[in-house]
Amino acid sequence: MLLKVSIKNGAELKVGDNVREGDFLALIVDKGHNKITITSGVSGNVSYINKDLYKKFTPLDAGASLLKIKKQDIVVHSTEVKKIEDKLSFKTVFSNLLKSTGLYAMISDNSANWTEGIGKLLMISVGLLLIYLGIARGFEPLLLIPIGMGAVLSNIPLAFINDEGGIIRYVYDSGIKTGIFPLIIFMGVGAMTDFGPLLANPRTTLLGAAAQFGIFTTLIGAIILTKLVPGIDFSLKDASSIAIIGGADGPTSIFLASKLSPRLLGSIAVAAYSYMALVPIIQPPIMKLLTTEDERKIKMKQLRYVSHREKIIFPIVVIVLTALLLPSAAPLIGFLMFGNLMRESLVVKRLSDTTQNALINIVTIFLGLGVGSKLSADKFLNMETLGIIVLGLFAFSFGTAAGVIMAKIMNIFSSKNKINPLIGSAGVSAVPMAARVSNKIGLDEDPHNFLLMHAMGPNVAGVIGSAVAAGILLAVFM
Amino acid sequence: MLLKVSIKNGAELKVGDNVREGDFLALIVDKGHNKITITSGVSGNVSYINKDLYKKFTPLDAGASLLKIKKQDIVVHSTEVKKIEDKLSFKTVFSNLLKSTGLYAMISDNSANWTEGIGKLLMISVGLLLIYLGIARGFEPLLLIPIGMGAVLSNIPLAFINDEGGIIRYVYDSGIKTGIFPLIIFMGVGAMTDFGPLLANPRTTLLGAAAQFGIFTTLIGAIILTKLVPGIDFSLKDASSIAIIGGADGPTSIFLASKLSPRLLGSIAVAAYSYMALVPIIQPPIMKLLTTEDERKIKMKQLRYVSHREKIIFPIVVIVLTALLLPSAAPLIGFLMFGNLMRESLVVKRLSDTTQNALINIVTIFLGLGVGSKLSADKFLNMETLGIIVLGLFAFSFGTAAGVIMAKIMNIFSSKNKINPLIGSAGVSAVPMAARVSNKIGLDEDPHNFLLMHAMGPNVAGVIGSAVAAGILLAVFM
Amino acid sequence: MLLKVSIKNGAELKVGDNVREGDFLALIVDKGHNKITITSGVSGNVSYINKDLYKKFTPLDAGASLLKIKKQDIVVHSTEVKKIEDKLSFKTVFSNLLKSTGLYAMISDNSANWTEGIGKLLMISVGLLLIYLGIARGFEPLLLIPIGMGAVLSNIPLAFINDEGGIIRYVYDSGIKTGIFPLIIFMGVGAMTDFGPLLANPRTTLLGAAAQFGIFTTLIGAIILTKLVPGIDFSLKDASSIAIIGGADGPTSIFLASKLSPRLLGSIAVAAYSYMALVPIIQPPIMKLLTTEDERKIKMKQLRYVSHREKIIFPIVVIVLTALLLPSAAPLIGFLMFGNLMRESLVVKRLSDTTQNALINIVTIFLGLGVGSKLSADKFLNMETLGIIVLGLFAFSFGTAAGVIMAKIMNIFSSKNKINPLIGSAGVSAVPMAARVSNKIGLDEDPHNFLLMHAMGPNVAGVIGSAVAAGILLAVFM
Amino acid sequence: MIGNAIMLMFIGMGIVFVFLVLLNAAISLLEYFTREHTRNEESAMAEADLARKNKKKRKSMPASGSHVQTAVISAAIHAYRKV
Amino acid sequence: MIGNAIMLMFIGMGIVFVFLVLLNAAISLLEYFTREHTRNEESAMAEADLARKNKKKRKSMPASGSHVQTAVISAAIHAYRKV
Amino acid sequence: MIGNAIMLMFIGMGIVFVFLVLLNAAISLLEYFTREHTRNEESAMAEADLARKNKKKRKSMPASGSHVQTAVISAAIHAYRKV
Ligand code: NA
Ligand code: NA
Ligand code: NA
Repeated sequence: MLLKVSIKNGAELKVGDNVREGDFLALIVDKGHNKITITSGVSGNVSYINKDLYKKFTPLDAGASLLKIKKQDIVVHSTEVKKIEDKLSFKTVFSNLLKSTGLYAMISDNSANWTEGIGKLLMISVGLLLIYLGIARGFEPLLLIPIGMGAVLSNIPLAFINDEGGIIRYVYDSGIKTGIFPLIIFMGVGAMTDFGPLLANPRTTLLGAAAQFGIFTTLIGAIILTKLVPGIDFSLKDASSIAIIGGADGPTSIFLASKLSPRLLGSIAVAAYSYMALVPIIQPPIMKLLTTEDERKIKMKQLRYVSHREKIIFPIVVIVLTALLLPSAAPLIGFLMFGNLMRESLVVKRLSDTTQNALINIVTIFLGLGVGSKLSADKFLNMETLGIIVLGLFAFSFGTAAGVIMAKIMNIFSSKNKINPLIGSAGVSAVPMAARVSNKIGLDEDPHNFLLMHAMGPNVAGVIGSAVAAGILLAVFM
Repeated sequence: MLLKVSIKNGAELKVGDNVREGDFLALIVDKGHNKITITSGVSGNVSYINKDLYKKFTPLDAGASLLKIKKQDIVVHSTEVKKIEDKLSFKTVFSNLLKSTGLYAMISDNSANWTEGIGKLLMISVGLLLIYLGIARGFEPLLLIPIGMGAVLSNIPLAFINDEGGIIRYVYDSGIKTGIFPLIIFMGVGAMTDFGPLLANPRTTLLGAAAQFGIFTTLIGAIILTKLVPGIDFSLKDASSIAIIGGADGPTSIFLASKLSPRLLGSIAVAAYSYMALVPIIQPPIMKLLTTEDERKIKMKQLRYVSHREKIIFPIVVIVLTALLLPSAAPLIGFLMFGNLMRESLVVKRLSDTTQNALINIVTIFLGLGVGSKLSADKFLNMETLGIIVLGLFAFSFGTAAGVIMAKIMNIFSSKNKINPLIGSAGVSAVPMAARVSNKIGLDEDPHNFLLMHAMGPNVAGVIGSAVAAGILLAVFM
Repeated sequence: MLLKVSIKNGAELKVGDNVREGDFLALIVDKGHNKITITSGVSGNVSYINKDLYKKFTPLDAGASLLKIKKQDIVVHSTEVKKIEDKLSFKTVFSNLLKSTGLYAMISDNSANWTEGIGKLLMISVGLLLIYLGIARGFEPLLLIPIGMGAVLSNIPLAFINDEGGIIRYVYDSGIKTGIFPLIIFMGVGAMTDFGPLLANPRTTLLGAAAQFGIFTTLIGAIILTKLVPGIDFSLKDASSIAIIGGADGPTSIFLASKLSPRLLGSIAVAAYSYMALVPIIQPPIMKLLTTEDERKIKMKQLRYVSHREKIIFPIVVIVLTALLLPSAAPLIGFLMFGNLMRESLVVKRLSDTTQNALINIVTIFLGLGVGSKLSADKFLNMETLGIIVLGLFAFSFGTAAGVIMAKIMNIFSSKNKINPLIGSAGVSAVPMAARVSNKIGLDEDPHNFLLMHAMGPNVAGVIGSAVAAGILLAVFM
Repeated sequence: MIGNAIMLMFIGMGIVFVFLVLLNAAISLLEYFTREHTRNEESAMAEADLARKNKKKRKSMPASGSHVQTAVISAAIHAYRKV
Repeated sequence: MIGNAIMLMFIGMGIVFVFLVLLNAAISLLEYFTREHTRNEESAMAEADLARKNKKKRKSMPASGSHVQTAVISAAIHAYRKV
Repeated sequence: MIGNAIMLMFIGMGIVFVFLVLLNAAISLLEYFTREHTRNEESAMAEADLARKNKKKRKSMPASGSHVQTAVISAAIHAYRKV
């Protein structure tokens, strides 16, 4: 089964070492770049090691015996620190230090596996590029700076920041693998979001629904790419994770990818946040192409007053609806609405404030670092990432178009209270960027036509819509 | 031993699957609604599964063989994602989605076990009721809103928010089971509390002691209920956890219950916070009944000035006393006093501020969610919860009465510096609500008699008193 | 092997109890005060216990059989709470309570092992001393108060705050053993540090380098002490951890000690922070001794303007340099520079603010508690701690001297743009205390010569310098 | 697999629409049942707003013979006389 | 079991009282030993308070011939005349 | 072991110096390559500073016959006439 794989990172065991059940023994990489972790099934003593095989980058034959462990029923583990009594010679120390430079590691490991050598250098550059985009170009800096830094730090050779015991690995395992961080972010987003515009004009939920079309067409696109392009091999789960980029919602994308396709998490998160930052560039041409000047000038009637009571009951209604119809979306929508309830209830201001500030900020930093740690050369520098980037663009474009077209369809059926189709594009979420784009294009046509608040309706409906879409995909595949 | 129990949640294993020691195999519920988790004692390969028995809601006979595991000494675990290559038929997907609606799950599971069906619906309603009480009635909203939301989210069928791997389960396991969250809350409470009024009038410690009488009488009450009422079966540990409700101190109640009776944690926390919110309704009639008009008009002499030095040394003194006499109360009192020391030392203002704000707020949110997750139908919708609610009321009433009577007794022995017995009721803690009640009743009799600062003395003494009581109960039962 | 050791804390098992693999069985202390934890190597049933041996403080002979466990392949664990049905007699309860007082435990345990009796009392006093120094003497109160409180709480007998399941143990295991807390603190320090003065006068990096001389001379000193003083037995790893005190950088010291010498962590952290607080007392005499009045009056030319762009690129440059040359320093320097990048990028103000406030404050509290938990009598009350205190003083003095002398050497080679040697001492880090000391001594000579900003250059270079030194030591020993 | 993907699109978009249409309906019901309350709240808010604005006006434009104005005037006079 | 519960009540309330009576005593001792310091601190605080109040007064009534005072005086005169 | 410690000192201090000398060089390069930008930013900052100061000056020193005083006076006169 493990034909011709290579040990990547020997556990550095010696004969006589104690091993507990569950202890790490070796990490093996097969040809498909899948990592296979070998752990001990017993507790005991290492009684034999095959020194020829048990070292880095050595190909293994099927059936090879790596090591033997003698089972013991009582495991003794002492905190006594073994002292290095043997003399360190100057030459040894200097050569060890030389070998512990990043430069040396990159060059020497590169000969065995380019993803461990030049690949790391390239990924550090990718990280720096993300930081540059965040700072100099203003691309979602709150996420792209931590993600970029996570990529840089995780790819430093011999720093082990993203290895067992490294801080970013802890962060990833405890916050992202478990889905905790995206949910807390969603709680913070809920606490920062005013659903009033949606409540004032509930018809705009339909725009938020239509814009999810981008998600499902992209799913088809991903499968087509798999068929057509060699080097791209997306399963249906992968395709679903990629497709959710079209939801234009970072935490939802990360949550879904961490459940369905952890290996693609890095590329997907980077694509999602990059395209969210590019909304002002991607959407306008599509919006103009699909609307006439008259349509873009439609003035919508002022939004009605929404009472506090409605705003308080609304999150409860959404949660109940989710519980009845789509429980798999309940974590995402539940935490979003919990945050919103804290906000609107007005009686837990201190909780709401902390959720909107300290809590979401702390989690954002670590979410970014953790996501960045998935940007490794073997997972990122391949055709699939290219595919994801192309598909992401499609996802956004289709979602935008679907939202605009939906608004036009709705106008056919209602003669009064026409909807300005420019607010349809805001249904992709990307709060509040997409709503601002709608507003700006509207002002370009008519400087007195402020669409911002009208566009916030589909915008926040889009957040719910993509969480619903994520719930559906989870329900199908989990 | 496991006669006629039913598998509630099969682990969905297939023959050939890898199993590690400690992996979850099945969850079985016995007639007493105790959940029995079956985990593997070995690592290896599933070699046989009894398909007739190994499925949901199937009664098991004693001695039945569920599955066999072939032990392996090296366990291989690959991250390779298995692809779903088999076609999903429209009918299958649609039926799967239908089965994954909450509505369907409630109805179908209800036939097997009402606590999994209608029970969940009822518990969601209980959660919504708590949220309503928090928002509309102002019942301790900082806790009841998160608790209510925790109950709602945890009881959504098929959302698995409170199951292994779900966020609220993580929160409960890491924050409440370990006792960390209540202790951090206590640290925050310490940082927010001014013990000055107690230092200015140390005699009021006696009132804080007397009010703990409610705790111990309730303990007796719980045992009596066990004898008299069928369906109520409290052990001494349970009774102790319930009795601490009379301490009128949320974190202390949660801390103790999480150690002694986790199964009752939900009901106890809900009862504790609800009655704390009801202090202004429960206490006044008792206070008026036990005092004469003249007593209620007693004016107390102004509190002396308390120096910073005293305030700084006080927390140290309390910790040393606890260390010498009652170490089991040291976690609670230690963290309370640590928070207070940070506050009073004046040299670590930034730590004190964060403890009082970001930290306590973050922990409050997650404490609430975690506590709410214990509100499940099988644990909450029974006679015992009813018993707890009745007993909680008793606990508060007895504590209030004992505090007032103690003040009257103290007045017998001291002719000058009489104590207004109205401040005795503040000894139950419920800071600062109980002190405000004392003040209000005092003002009702004499609009110039401000008792607030005088009542703060027994009020904060009550916090220490109930932590001491909790320590005693821990020392007896742990 | 385990000749004449004693069981310190029996797991209180009975015949028939279930045991899972990995469960705690006993804690044994050998003569070297090393704690040896014995855990079960199998899952099963306890079938035999040697009651003569399996109790507290009983000497064990090699080969003694403590208990036997019958292996079971399926482990059943029920949440059913076993009820205490047997009557509690008044006498038993009272005697149990008496035995659960701290006073009793100290006295009774003292006879078996003084570190468990009077030792705990002494360590509580040490904790109180640290708190006193923090509050009354202003010695780094942000750290010394939590550390002192950690020492107090951890040494309360029978409170189990620092034992398996205790809150401070959780804190230590999850935050300090993993290295997470020091790194987050470093991130916060980075977000609070302005590297502008270093960028304006990059030559001062040399001063930051020279001051690390204190570290490496102290390393030699520690080894000499080992040779000369009986009762002191530092390995090279220990010596390295002690030496880093000379880096005058708390988080770096804690990070290194937690990796190389956890047993000395408490003493090292306390020494590091104490001496950092003593910088204004230790440094001036050395600085005056090594400089002439003329040198102390040297006026340095005003620092040039540093652009935002430089400040943004600087952290990236430092990270890249670290990645290429010294990856083992990458966690420390990476997080320091990540914090600084968030600060200087100006586009993630909310993340930077939270990092500088809520996050660093929360982590500081728990870091302190966790460090304090390492202040146990058996690890602290010995010659080694005394040695560490002496060595720490040496480390600071040598570092100060080396910085000053380096400045004088640099002045030999550059005729214009002379450096005032007083800023050399700031190279030990201890930001910003050391820079303030330079400024003060300068003002003493010439009231118009403000050296503060000039001294900030070597000061922040010293932070990088000691992180580099820590990285070197990690690279050699890990 | 493309067949599966297309099917997923239809089912997925269907459910998204069903969910959000139901949400639309729920919001409308919510509006309907809180209509009375909303009207009251709105008018109360409007009144409060008006009251606040008036108060502010009074504060910033104390033109109606208050003592502040008096002080300003007399100060001015005093300054005049000084000249 | 009721016997156990009653016993727990006596022991429990006993210890609670012992603990809090000792705390009472400890606080009294604390007061006694810091008496001197407290007195000093209190008087220092009182003085500081007084100083602050005076300063404030002075600020709000800058009696040293400033233009604000002038304004106040003239306002007073004006008010007089009005009478 | 002392031999090891001495060796560690030489190697350690050597690497510390190499690292920080390289950092020195890197910073100098950084300064060199951003020289133009720094100059521009500095002058832009100086101008902005100047503008801000002027604005402040105007605000805080209206004593020199500025329009604020004028307004007060004229308001007073106006009020007088009204009387
Ligand atoms: Na969306
Ligand atoms: Na209480
Ligand atoms: Na340093």
